[in-house]
Amino acid sequence: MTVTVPPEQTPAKTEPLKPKDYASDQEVRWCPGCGDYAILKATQKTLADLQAPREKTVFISGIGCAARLPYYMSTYGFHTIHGRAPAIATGVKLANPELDVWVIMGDGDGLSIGGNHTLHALRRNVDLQLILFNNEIYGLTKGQFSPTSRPGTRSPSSPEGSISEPLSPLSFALGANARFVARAVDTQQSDLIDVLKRARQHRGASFVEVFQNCVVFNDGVFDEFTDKKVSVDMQLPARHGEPLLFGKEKNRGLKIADGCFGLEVATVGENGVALDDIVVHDETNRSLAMMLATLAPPQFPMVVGVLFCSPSDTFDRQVHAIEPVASELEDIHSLLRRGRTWTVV
Amino acid sequence: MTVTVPPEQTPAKTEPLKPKDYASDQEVRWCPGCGDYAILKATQKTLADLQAPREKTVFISGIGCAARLPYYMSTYGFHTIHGRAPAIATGVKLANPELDVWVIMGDGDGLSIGGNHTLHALRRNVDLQLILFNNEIYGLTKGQFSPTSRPGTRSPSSPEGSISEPLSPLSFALGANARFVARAVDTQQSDLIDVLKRARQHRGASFVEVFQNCVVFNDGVFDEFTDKKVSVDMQLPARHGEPLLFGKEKNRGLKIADGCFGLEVATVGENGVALDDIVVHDETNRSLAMMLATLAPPQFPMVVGVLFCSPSDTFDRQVHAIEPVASELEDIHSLLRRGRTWTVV
Amino acid sequence: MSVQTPSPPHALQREQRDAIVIRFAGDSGDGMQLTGTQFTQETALMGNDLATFPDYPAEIRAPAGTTFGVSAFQIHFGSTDIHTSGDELDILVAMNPAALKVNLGDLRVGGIIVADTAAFTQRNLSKAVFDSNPLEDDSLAPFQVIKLNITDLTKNAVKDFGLGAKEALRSRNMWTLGLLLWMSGRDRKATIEWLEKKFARQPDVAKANIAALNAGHAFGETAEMPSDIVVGYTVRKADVPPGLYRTVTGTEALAWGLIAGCRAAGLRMFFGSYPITPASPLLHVLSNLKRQGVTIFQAEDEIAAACAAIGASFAGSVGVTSSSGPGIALKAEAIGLAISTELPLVVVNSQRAGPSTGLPTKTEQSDLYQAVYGRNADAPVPVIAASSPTDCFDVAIEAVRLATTYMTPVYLMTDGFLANAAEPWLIPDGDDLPEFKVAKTVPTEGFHPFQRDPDTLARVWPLPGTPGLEHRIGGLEKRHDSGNISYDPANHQKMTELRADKIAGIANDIPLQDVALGEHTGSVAVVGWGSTYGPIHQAVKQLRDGGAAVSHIQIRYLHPFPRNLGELLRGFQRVLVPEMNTGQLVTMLRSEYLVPAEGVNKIAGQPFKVAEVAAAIRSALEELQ
Amino acid sequence: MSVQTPSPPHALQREQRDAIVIRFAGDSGDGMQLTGTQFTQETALMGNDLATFPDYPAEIRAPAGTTFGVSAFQIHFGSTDIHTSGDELDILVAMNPAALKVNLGDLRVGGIIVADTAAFTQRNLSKAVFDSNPLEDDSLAPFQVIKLNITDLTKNAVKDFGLGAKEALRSRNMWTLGLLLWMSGRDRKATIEWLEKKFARQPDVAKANIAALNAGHAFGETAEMPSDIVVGYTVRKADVPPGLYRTVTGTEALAWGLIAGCRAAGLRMFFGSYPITPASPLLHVLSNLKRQGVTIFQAEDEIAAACAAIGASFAGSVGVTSSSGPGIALKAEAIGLAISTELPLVVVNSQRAGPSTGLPTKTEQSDLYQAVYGRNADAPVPVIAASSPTDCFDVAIEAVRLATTYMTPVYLMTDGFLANAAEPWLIPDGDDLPEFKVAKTVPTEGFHPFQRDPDTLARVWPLPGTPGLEHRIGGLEKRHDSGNISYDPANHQKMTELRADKIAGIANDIPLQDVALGEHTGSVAVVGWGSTYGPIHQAVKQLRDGGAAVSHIQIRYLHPFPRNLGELLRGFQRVLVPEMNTGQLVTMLRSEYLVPAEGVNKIAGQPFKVAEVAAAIRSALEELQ
Ligand SMILES: Cc1ncc(C[n+]2csc(CCOP(=O)(O)OP(=O)(O)O)c2C)c(N)n1
Ligand SMILES: Cc1ncc(C[n+]2csc(CCOP(=O)(O)OP(=O)(O)O)c2C)c(N)n1
Ligand code: SF4
Ligand code: SF4
Ligand SMILES: [Mg+2]
Ligand SMILES: [Mg+2]
Repeated sequence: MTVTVPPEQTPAKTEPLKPKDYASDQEVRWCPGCGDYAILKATQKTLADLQAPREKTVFISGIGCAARLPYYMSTYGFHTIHGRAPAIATGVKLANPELDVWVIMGDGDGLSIGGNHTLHALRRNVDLQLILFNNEIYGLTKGQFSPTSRPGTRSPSSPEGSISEPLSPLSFALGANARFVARAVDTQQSDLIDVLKRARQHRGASFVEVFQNCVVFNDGVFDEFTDKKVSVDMQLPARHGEPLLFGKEKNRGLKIADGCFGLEVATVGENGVALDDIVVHDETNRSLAMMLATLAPPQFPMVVGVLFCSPSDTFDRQVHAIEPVASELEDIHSLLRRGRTWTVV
Repeated sequence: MTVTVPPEQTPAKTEPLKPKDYASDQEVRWCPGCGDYAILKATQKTLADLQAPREKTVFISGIGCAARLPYYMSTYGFHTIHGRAPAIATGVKLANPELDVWVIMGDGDGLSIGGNHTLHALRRNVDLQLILFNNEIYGLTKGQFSPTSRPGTRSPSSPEGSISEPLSPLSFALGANARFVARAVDTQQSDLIDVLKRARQHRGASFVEVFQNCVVFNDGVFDEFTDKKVSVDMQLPARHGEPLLFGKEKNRGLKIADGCFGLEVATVGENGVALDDIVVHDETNRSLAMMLATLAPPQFPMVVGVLFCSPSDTFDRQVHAIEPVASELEDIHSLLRRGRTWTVV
Repeated sequence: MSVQTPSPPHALQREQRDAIVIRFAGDSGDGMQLTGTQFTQETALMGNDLATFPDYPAEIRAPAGTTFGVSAFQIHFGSTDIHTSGDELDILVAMNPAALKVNLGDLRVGGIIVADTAAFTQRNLSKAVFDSNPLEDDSLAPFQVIKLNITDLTKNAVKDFGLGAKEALRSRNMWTLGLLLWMSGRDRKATIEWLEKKFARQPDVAKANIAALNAGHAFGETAEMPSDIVVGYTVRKADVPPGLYRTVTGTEALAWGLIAGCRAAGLRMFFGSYPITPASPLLHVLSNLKRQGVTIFQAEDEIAAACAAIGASFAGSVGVTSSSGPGIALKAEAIGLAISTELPLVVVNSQRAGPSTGLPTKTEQSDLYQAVYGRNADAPVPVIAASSPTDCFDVAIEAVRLATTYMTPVYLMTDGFLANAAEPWLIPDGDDLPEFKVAKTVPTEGFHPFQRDPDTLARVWPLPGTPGLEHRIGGLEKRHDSGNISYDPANHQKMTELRADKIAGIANDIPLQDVALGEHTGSVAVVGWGSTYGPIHQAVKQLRDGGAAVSHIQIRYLHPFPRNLGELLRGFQRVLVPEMNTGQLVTMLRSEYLVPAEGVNKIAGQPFKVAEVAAAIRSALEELQ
Repeated sequence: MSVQTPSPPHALQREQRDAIVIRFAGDSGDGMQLTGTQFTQETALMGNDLATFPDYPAEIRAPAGTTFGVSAFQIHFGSTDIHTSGDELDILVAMNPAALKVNLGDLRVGGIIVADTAAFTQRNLSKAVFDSNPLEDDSLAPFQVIKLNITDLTKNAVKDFGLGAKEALRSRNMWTLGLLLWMSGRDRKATIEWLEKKFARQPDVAKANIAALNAGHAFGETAEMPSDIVVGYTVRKADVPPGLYRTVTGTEALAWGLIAGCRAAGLRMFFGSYPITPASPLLHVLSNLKRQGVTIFQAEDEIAAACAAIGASFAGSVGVTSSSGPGIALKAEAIGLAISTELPLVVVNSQRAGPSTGLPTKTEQSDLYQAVYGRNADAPVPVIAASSPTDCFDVAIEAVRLATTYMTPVYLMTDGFLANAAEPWLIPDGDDLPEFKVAKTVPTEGFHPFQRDPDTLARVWPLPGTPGLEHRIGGLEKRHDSGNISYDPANHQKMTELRADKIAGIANDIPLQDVALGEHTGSVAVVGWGSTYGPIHQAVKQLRDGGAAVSHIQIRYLHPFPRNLGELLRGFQRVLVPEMNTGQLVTMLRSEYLVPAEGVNKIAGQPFKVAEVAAAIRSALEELQ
């Protein structure tokens, strides 16, 4: 077993695979209207667009509503235990680097109980797509607040409102030395699909936060920037090499706040702000990504798309670089005879 | 039990406590020459300088060489299990907010097995001092590589050199939304003591990385910037409000690299660089702190001191804000009679 | 004692019954749990004894109309003691075809089906995999079917309140409740008050629901009901001890018991938990009792929840942590620390069906091994179990007593059934509750943290914050006479034995094992623990009524066992141990007493039926002939 | 067979002995482990049978001269079978007062002490809490004391190599080794070669050490030794089967066994671990065998280590995870997933003294309960144990066979003693090793992932990457006939029973229980498991030589037990079960067979002494009179 062969290189099917060919025969069991449906749809479309071989694609999940996704895919899948998907996926990838491994996690799954495994999968840069379905709530267990819930979230376990600052999934990922960090919205299919494709193309750990609406326990938490009426004004789609502009007229953007290390929203053409003053997105700049990750409504638009992408050698490739192929293995007979021995006659 | 009473307000001892008064009667059992001795000394000096009441001071640790420290203090102490000290300390602090709680962790203890608990203690902003003894190795278990080991570290479990990028403890802490982040060197006593004092004064979670030399399994890993001969040139002591200068002549400093979000080393007076071009340290600026945290030799000096400090309300205070004092508790008799009841005659 | 039925205007003959079992079944969205809970309220207020069993799907909201989306609530009430939620149904309410499909098997022959004809559409029928409409073909012949277009009847009832079609339909369950309340001769005041309170902010919704409720009731009242079948029942008041009552679920009783226990110990409670089915309800109930001296900490995971509770115990609170099997597994290492450092800790396990994720919403008793044996090294702890929803209160107090008196973790075993099941509770008087104030440790000459009480062998509990008691503890072995780290072989032997003796000694501080029903000797002892209490008790009663020498022994103290248990068991020719697992208590009894105890095992994620236990006893008795 | 001693130049009478026990004891810094290992090499090469027991402190480098800093290495070698490292010492080498203090208790009366007088300074004496110098007062009267200024003798020997004083002193252990090799008539070639290799880059250091070694040897040779005591021994070759031998520690044998097992299964091995004493050595040994088809993953914690191994098994490797008690506790939930999804997994537990952190470097057998019972829900797994360092090889192969044949996690129990102890091993021929190639699952009509082999009941193992076998598995209960999620009660019962039957069925695929020594019936059966093998075997041999009807039964398969075990045990009047815990196997035997097995328990972090086991058997026999 040696270097990763990109799945694409396997003999292409005569009939191109359609999105529905990536759907399993199992009945989808999320609440009507759940954002998970949209993400499932986008995932199947992504694989179809890339003609990903089903037999080489694996979805690994923990436990939660989000974690049900693998059952609905016609690929290989493993619905594991709460919080451990990144660790299990690491084992899958190391055991067979030819597999294309996706990790599906909820915010509780991936950042609460599973925070440490997410952290180290990112740090090691294992070639996985880690997709975080962030609904800022524990859905499957009926609505308790999660580490991404806003302060004051009323829930069965916080009737007077939750305490403590939420974790920013992207800041966390960048702090963990992640090499690919992106964001998308469940219902914005084409953007979501673009991000998922970029994540898959990226060799190494790619971390994607998807804002997912839980209609039952946290309905509308993201409306501030996902509501059709406001989304253009409250979302900033980051594109590498292009100025960080947003808004209906694409005339508002981010400029460096004078004096300090920080960004501010400015309108091009207003009080002396020129297009050149707007920061041009450089997805290879970690510091910029860290700043963009922390921006949030109402003062700032939510930055979506690929915030950071700067590939480096992957853990799985390096691990296997020092391992010989099966044929070269020393046979056990001689192995046992290594070192000092003596004969009794 | 309500708001935290700063320990200082307890009746002061007539005789001021000396550093040795904070030492327990237990024989210290680290390897001769271990950096842990210096940190222990600094810790006892810090408490003496602050006249911290021993009965209100608690040291909680996990397992490891570093984690032995509580046994050597004459305060309260709990040597717990590997990686869980931040979680146990959270329980101690919530149960009795009047206690001044210190958490002692090794890099394996606090960032490998304990990464998730460190993450969430920082995120919640529990009023703890989390001190990470970073020797970039697993000391107690005889020298395996740790999550902070440099790539290529040869150890019993990585005879051909370790793989994968190390975690930067400070980037991790900042990504976890920490409100106080600082760095010091084991043998630089006065700097270390200053940092420990700042950490204790800070209300909320304070995270301190101490570079600690493991003479047995990782001797000299920090020499590049801790060796007496080079330290002035390879360390940059960050001081709030002062320009980020370093070097024997204090004439080298950090300026914003033009074009991109980044810093570069410049020499004041050379090719047109003025003192004003040098970035002034603002410890309340998270973005700046994130950049400073990632700088490392050889290209950059190691930034030490308080990189970030921006207090916010603590978890423990908020938790207790909604809890009445014992005297106000509803008695159990009436409590059981709340809601709908009926009488059978 | 007079019959409690509001006598109907016209003479309709109602069948007098000792007990009735009703199951409300419908879609997750149909509000069956609410309906059942309200029916329970009214029934309790009527003075009947009762037991309930809510049974809902694992999916948050499974697609409408599917069989796996069916949510059900069963209630068994009567004038005699009620110990189970009932084997067979007298009345099945089926709000849609799927509900009928899933639950019909439990309806007794001749039982009543109340079905909403409007829901039996082609679409729903095929979703429930019916080839033809059971309301039309003769497949329901063995039963009495009341076909009503509840949907239209409800729409009519609420039309004046200007609700949207969708909202109007939400009142279907209240119409149905009204009808069933009438059928079983219950009042509906409590429900009306509850609706007014619940929808205080939406008066129209409140009015609509009340109208639906009344309409359903009136529908029966005005005898628009099929005359060919018995549709009315009366059930006498149960003959229960006088006093103030309320209904409680096991979770509520457990929460109050923990608080009562901490009050008895004179300490604050620290509750560290992480959500998991079916343990979450305890977290929820306690979260609403924050102001009662409880600090609630929803941790990042189960390990942190247990560790924080241990830290809190170190600091002087009563640390409590709660989860179900998979989460308890994660706590094992931390619990070992509490055992080694001898700190109090209450570990509540709401058991569910496994292994692994298993059937999260289904009940099981399969974590007994884990509680008694599931840790590394020699790490004994007391294990106690609750037998009924109300018993949870007493067991919780006892868990706190043992933890604080013996400075040890205590496992409190409950399960998914007890957590959600409800029954009436004679509320104890505050003054009758136990007291076991924890003595403050004060500085003394030669103090060290492992000084022990010679009787209990419990170590002292010196609290951080106290001048003069500064000390260090940890998970390494410590000298018995100083608490300092010690690698001395003999000391390790001594400490291991001390820890074992301390727990074994608890047997002298708990009641002798009693017999729940029957004599102290006989042909067959049926030994139970936990929520199997009800079915075992009923089954034994049945057989004893038939003259068999059978006794019911219910064990609360699973480790250590009561001193007299072995002797007691040897008094019977056979020992049967019904458990909702493959046989765990039975293993412990056999090794402890070398008695040939035999398992009766059900691992279906559901409580035993009385009939199942009775059958097992009967065959055991026959073999004895 | 000729005596192997290089005959000394002058006629010095050497005492002929069947076996000798030597313990090298000194400061952690004195290199006693190296000294012992080299002595072991030379002894093995002499053709003696042997057993060793390294015993080092928990601290990495405890302060010099302290009692808790003493590091010791014991070797027992002889011309007869050697099964233990020996109860009593014939020779104690004490490099300093602390070493004498800690180890003197184990020296037989009349035994020899070799002490370095230079180390018996006032400072060291007080550190070891001696009021007066034992070498000068008469406290050592019962022994033969050889007082030598080894420090000066070494300095002299190495003075020509221009080493610093500190470095020169480092050779003290080699001087001592040279002397002891001479005293026991061993060769020193191997050590010289080893030194040359080890210090290839520092020729002076190599030369100095060799000079010291030779000087020590010469010192004895030239009879500068006290003439009043016997100082020389000869020990005949052991009469062992012919063949190629090497010495192995339990850890090495285990590592090779795992690799051999995976080769036999025709699969790669994935080893996921997290460092912990005393399990780390396995991680270290395997890390040096990466090129042998082993993927090594040092995870962030034990949970991730187990999970990664499970993921690797899902992908077609043999997942192996290794730890000791506290770490194994953390893996329990993940192991439940492997049980539920029926994936192979080998779980190696190198047991240590607990509870909690306990005594990390000391041995114990107290994790048997955890292995057999320590998971939530009904989650049975096979559990097997190694009895000696060389047995680790066979047991490891068997663990892989069971895991891959039955698609289940398997617990392999070893302990801190076995992990570090060494003995000679007759290296098996590669062709004699077992073969159990795993059959490839191929697409078939109606394929589903829970199709089972009718005989083993093992499910198929369809590998990701194979077109046509795409499937999903998980921890929720699944339909027995499709593998799809199922909440059906009857199905859960069926699946729970299937999982139990599959593991129980393994009893038909393992050897019947044999008797290690003695008849199949008699007065007393002494039943052991794991590393108690040696002392039990020796003790039983002693008593049988005395004519007692005692037999030794050593159980490798702890769950399920061999089919004939119950019957075998019933053939004895009494069953004694010596365990290094408070009694765990004994509990299992009692519940399984209702035999009144009795525990003999030592929880001191140290192996049983033969005498301790013998004494227990003797009193059992007497009570039978
Ligand atoms: C060890 C363990 N702890 C807790 C649970 C209960 N549990 C299942 S899912 C979940 C969290 C669900 O929230 P999230 O991860 O955000 O996923 P979502 O349902 O919101 O998609 C929890 C606490 C479990 N199954 N296992
Ligand atoms: C649950 C558990 N896993 C593993 C260990 C073994 N262990 C003890 S300390 C340690 C790591 C030590 O490294 P670090 O945390 O960096 O502390 P240091 O010794 O370097 O100060 C490990 C792996 C343990 N005691 N418990
Ligand atoms: S509970 Fe929320 S997240 Fe879960 S399925 Fe329903 S809507 Fe989706
Ligand atoms: S091993 Fe390293 S860290 Fe541990 S005590 Fe020795 S020198 Fe210090
Ligand atoms: Mg969520
Ligand atoms: Mg370290």
